[in-house]
Amino acid sequence: GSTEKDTASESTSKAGKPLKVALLIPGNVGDKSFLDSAANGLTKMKDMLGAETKVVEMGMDQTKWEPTMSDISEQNYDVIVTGPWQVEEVLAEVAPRYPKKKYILFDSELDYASGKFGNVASLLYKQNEASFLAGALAAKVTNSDMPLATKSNVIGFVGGMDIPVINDFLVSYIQGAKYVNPNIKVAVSYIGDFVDSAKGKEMALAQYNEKADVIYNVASQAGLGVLEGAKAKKKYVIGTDTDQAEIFKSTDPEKSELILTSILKQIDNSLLLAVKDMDHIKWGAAQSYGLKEGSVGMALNEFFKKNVPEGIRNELAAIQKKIESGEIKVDTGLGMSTDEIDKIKASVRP
Amino acid sequence: MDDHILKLEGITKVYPNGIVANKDVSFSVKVGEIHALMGENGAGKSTLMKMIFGIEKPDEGSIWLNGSQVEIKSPDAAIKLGIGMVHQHFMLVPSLTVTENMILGIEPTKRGFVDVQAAMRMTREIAEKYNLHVDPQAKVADLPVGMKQRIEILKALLRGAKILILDEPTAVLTPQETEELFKQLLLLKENGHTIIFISHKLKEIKDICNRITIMRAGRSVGVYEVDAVSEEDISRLMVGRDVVIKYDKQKNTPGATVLKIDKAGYMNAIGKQMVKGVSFEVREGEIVGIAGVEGNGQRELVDMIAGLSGWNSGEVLLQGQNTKSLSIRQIRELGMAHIPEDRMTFGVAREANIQDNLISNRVFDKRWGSFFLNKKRIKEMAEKSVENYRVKCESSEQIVQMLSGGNIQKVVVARELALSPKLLIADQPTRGIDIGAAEFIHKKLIELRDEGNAILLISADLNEVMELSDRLLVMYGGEVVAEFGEGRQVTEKELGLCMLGLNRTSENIGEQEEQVYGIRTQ
Amino acid sequence: MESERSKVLFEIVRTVVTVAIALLLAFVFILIVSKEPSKALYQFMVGPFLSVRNMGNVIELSIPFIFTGIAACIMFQARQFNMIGEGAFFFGGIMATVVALKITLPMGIHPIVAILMGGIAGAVSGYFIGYCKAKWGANEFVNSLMFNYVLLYAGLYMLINFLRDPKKGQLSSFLIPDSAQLPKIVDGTRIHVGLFIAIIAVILTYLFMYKTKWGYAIRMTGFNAKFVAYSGINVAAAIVISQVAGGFLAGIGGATQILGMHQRFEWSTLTGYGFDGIIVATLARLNPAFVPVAALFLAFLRTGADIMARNSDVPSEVVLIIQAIMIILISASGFMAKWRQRMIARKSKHAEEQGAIAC
Amino acid sequence: MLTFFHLIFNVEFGYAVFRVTTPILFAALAALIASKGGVMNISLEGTMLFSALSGVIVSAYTHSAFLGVLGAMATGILMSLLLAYCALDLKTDIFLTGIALNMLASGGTVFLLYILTNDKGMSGSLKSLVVPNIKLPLIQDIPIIGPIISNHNILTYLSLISVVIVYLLIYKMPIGLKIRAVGENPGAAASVGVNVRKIKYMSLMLSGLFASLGGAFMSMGYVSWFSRDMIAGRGFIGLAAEAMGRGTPLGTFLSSAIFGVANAVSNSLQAMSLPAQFVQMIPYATTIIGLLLYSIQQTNKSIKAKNTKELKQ
Ligand SMILES: Nc1ncnc2c1ncn2[C@@H]1O[C@H](COP(=O)(O)OP(=O)(O)OP(=O)(O)O)[C@@H](O)[C@H]1O
Ligand SMILES: Nc1ncnc2c1ncn2[C@@H]1O[C@H](COP(=O)(O)OP(=O)(O)OP(=O)(O)O)[C@@H](O)[C@H]1O
Ligand SMILES: [Mg+2]
Ligand SMILES: [Mg+2]
Repeated sequence: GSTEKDTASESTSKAGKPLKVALLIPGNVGDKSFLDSAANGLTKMKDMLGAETKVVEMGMDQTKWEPTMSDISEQNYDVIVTGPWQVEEVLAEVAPRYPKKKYILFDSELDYASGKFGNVASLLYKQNEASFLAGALAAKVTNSDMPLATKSNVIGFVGGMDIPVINDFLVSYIQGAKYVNPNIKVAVSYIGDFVDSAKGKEMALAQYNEKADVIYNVASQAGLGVLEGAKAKKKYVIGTDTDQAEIFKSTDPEKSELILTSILKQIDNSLLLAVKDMDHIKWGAAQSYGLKEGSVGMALNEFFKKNVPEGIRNELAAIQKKIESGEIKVDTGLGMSTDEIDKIKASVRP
Repeated sequence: MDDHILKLEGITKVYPNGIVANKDVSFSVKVGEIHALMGENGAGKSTLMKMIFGIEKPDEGSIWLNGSQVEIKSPDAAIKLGIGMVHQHFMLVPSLTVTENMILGIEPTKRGFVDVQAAMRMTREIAEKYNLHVDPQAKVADLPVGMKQRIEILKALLRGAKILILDEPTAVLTPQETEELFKQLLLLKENGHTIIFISHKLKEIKDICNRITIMRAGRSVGVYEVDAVSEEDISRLMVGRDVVIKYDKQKNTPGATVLKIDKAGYMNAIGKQMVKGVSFEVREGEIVGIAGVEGNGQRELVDMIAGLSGWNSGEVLLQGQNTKSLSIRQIRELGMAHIPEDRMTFGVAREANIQDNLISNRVFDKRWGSFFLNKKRIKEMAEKSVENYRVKCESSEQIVQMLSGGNIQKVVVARELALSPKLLIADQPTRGIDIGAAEFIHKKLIELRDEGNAILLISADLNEVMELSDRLLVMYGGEVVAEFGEGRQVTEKELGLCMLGLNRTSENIGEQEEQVYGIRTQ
Repeated sequence: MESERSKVLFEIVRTVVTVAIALLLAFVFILIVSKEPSKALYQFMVGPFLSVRNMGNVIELSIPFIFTGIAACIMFQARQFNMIGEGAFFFGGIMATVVALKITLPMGIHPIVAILMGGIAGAVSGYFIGYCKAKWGANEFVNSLMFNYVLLYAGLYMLINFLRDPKKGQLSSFLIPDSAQLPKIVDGTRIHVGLFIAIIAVILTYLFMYKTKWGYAIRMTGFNAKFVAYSGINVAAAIVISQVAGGFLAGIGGATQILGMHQRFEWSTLTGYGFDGIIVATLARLNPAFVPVAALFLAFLRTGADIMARNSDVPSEVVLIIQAIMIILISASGFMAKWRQRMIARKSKHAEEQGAIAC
Repeated sequence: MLTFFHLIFNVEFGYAVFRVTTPILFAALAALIASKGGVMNISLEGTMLFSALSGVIVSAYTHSAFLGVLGAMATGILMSLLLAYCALDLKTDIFLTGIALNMLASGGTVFLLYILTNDKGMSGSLKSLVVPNIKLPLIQDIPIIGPIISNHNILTYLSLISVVIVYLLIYKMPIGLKIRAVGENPGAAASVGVNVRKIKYMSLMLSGLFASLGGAFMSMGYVSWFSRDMIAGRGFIGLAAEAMGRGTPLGTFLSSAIFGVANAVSNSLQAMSLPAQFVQMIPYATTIIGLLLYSIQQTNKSIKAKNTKELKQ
């Protein structure tokens, strides 16, 4: 009985009724990472736009995503937000079936050239650009005079799993590090999943024992264990996706002090802007958000300012400018073959 | 009030599968008597006892103890009321030691820990007191059934029951042990204990019991003074017809050798030589009996022949073929069949139905289908067996667990005799079987022999071996220490002495197996 | 003895009562967490029937449950706590993907070969566990639990190095060609030919377990292995056969799931269907014939729960809690046992009296 | 280039083994007690998860790590009571109930967390406490050994002591005798007046107790917060360790330690140029190999005892 509701909502939402937005995520909220960030975007819509929002956790089983998306599409939502890459094929199947609905796909895109997806808009984030900065920062810090740096010239990377999106972070991280120091060594470990934070801690400890001065964690919840390892070893760490120093600021400030910065994809803000500006964004096309647009970047929080020496901060700012201007071209791990990635890893192995 | 210490009135018990095991049974025992309970297999004896001991609950009726009505909810409650029970099937924990089994539930402690020394002492003392010897440190799993039975009896005695229920305690005891037990029971009786005694052996009942209650098909047929009824009366009351105890057994004419054991030896896991260079033969058309006190190597010998274990010296030849490298299936295909002493461990799959249990030793025979099982044929076969062996059951699809002890034994025997085996190893074949059915099985064994098959009979029931054997061997300490001709010619006394190792007919019987037939003890 | 009919009748009555109680409990729970409890419960219980697509979801979901369910039945009937279903399902999916992507075959044959390949992969896994148990007594529970991870990481290695589509952000294989996909059979749903395969597998498994000699050997081994050995049946063979068959079925299940429900291989962890299979098998009392019913029940619970989670304010975690309650209660065989005993006693006695009068 | 030996033979590695082993050892001991009582306690995973959460919550609200651990223990016992009630009184299949309880824990912890913190992922906003590490006097000064075995979490030491406690409990105390009897032959135990139901309840409660300590270690020792599904299979690994240890406390301890070492190796070895998947496979493959070697050796031994006849059954 959802068809009548459909037509009803089409007219009423324009007539001042609150906007209805649904967010469909492949997995569950609570990852302290981009899914949470997207969910936070909806909270912002509710607070700032007075929208009626609903977050639907579609779970890990891919076969359930299609029915969920179809089901939600048949209800009276004005906009359906979903992402990232995992859902793109499901959306490609569902979106054309409901041409009157609007879909915002974050962190992924469809084959817009086909002309079938006029009701979908993509938001793309150049996470690799920000990750490049993380690499540059880490490489600088190890050879700096910062109190916990040993000049070992080794930095670390702890990823959740050996999968493309994680390797996208890795490739640009290494590129950034090599950019400031071609001889830098990067230890790379994968936890094997995104939940085992105890194992994340072990991975971090193993890398710190191998002289890594800074570790970049890209493992959502499991990555929180890396922070724990940093605290145990009194070493530096870089977070991702949410401002991880902020999480522990009140409960565990000692840990926050060690988190140099976090690499952020501001999915929340970009979603808010996109929904607010629905009439102005490009439908049937992708909009890219990089450093320049301010949608990805480092968390320039109090700890960053306090702990990272001004010299390094300035250098990073300069690098950022070069990326924004296109002077530095940042590689992406997406689309790279397994061999290519292995080669990059081998080139910096301690 | 009367002098009845325990009284059951109008007891009806229906098992969850709908079987009415007891129907309006009234039963009572007096203080200081030994009260026999007899009845055919499946008559409902064990069930009735289980209700007294709180294992089962009656659906109707009441239990009175010392004149007041009681509800016995659990064995714990029964024990607290001064009731002890020795169960028909062992209630032992195999991986624990004898001592641990003995003291389970009444552990002596010292500073919160089990006082092992005290426990061993208790075990040793009670064993000595009742002259039932056990090794306190042995693991129960390694013990033969006779030893397990002793532990069961001691367990009940140790808990100091005023009313002691013994459900077929003598089924696997040797005559000497039985005699010893009886002495103790009489002593207990004199001390004011009350004993309920279940047995299928009329002689035993006559020996020690005061009164007898006879059950038939779930009902009580009556209570009698033991002295006032003859053995024939009892069997007639139980079975409903006369039972012949003597068999019409013709002299045999043995043929070719079927089984040849040549200096076979077996060493157990802890390095003890359990069988020491035993040699003998079993030929077509003869029943060779093996008598001996449990634990003298009979079990190991049987396991070797049946393929359940290997051996470390000598040879076992079946139909002229060395069985060492053969699988059990291959050995069975040579014509071996085996009634195992421990029916619950080897003899049946309790949770399977009668049909499934009857087919196991020949399931791969093409008769029952090539890949698919021919269910119809199996059912016919099973129904015939149930009828022939008078297995008391609802149908051949009944789960074996729900049969009474004797009826389970009948299923095993029916299966093993079905193929007219060239060699039958019959280890305690009538254990727990009522006289009517035992008679039937004995006849079957003789029939089998007369058809020219070989039978190796092992039994703790001396009457049985003496009655049936054409030749009789006695095992002691892992060796064959004596060999007699026809079992009927031997006296129980002679046999007893040999079994205890006090008398041997041949020093090196292993070396001279060729010429030993017919040797008699002096 | 009580008749089959009254037994079945009792089971039905008991099931209805337990479901009612489970629902009541679920409702109480929903009442606590939801502002719109009746709507939530409605979505939960009725949601799966509200559209063809939803009903389709239930059936689609039951297919993998059926496969891992019958797999668990066979393995558990031999009383082997073999958890290989989980790994075999995953690896069956991988091997099917290999066939689908690396071998070119005509339309009708391609999926058959792919599925068989998945089955063989599962069977080999089952064989490994079964053989180690039968030959050396290596604990099958530990071995299979560990081997699942070996299969997972071996599968991921293959995926990453040979099958991966580098153009995708997530870890997934190339698109499975149309020739290898299992066709859908009901419009408006994703119900695919795998359903027929599942039904055939159930029938064959049932026949195997209850009508064949090796099925007999496996069941008896589960009851009493010593008895089976003593009877001259090869226990080791029975154990190995049951584990191979279980692995094979789980492998087919994984293959079918990938070819029927996915466009590409996209699992990066174990799927959980192996454990679901154990739930299904236990609910079905290890009888393959009841597996489809149990599988549908579990699929119904899951689908209803999903529908409730997305259409009401009940958080998706609560749904797990409610599922757990339902599963526990439905399997509660002690429930109403006393009442039943009284009923049986009365009836048997009655019958006996009638019989006595008739005589 | 890092070498294998360089990675393995160092003090940090030895230290890590203890830490990695702790939760597995607790789980394995929990599995041991339950299995002595005749139950494969598949719900350990869920029990640990719930305990991990309640340790965090209680310590955050009471500002006491000690009370936090007590809270975790109470939760563990409660979980096993639930399991026991379902299995023993409602007569559910205990295996199935265990699986269901794991589901319940997986959903229930997140739900509870959400109610308390409005966060579905982790408890970062709760100021929970951790159980401290302690330095062992004297021992800590011994070179190499000191740094390896000193300065561990109290719960790590407790896990080692628990091996002895469990041994005494099972083999030296009346309750242990009853548990073993009930686990092996409940009918026999009942026939001598042992209350089978009560003993099963107790063995499961003890099992829950040890599991809960493993859970508490995860959230109050290993890391300092609770996060969704953070036990990540350690309960199951514990079950495996117990089964591999053939039901003895020492065996269980040794096989837990093997798991610990294998995991620590795997964690360290990532730094070498092997495919991640193979390195991640190490703990599991090691276990299988260890299990097989042990089983094969046992079989050979028993074939010898069985008078050279290889049982073809
Ligand atoms: N657990 C059970 N469930 C169902 N029926 C049972 C059960 N135990 C016994 N029966 C049935 O109850 C009847 C009485 O059995 P019971 O064991 O009391 O006989 P019994 O007199 O002790 O026989 P036996 O001399 O063979 O030991 C039998 O028909 C048997 O099949
Ligand atoms: N139908 C039955 N068949 C066999 N044994 C039974 C049966 N009913 C009860 N028992 C036995 O009686 C004992 C007590 O059973 P149950 O738990 O039903 O007692 P209750 O007193 O009614 O309940 P509660 O223990 O909760 O007070 C158990 O040991 C059980 O084995
Ligand atoms: Mg009986
Ligand atoms: Mg009770």
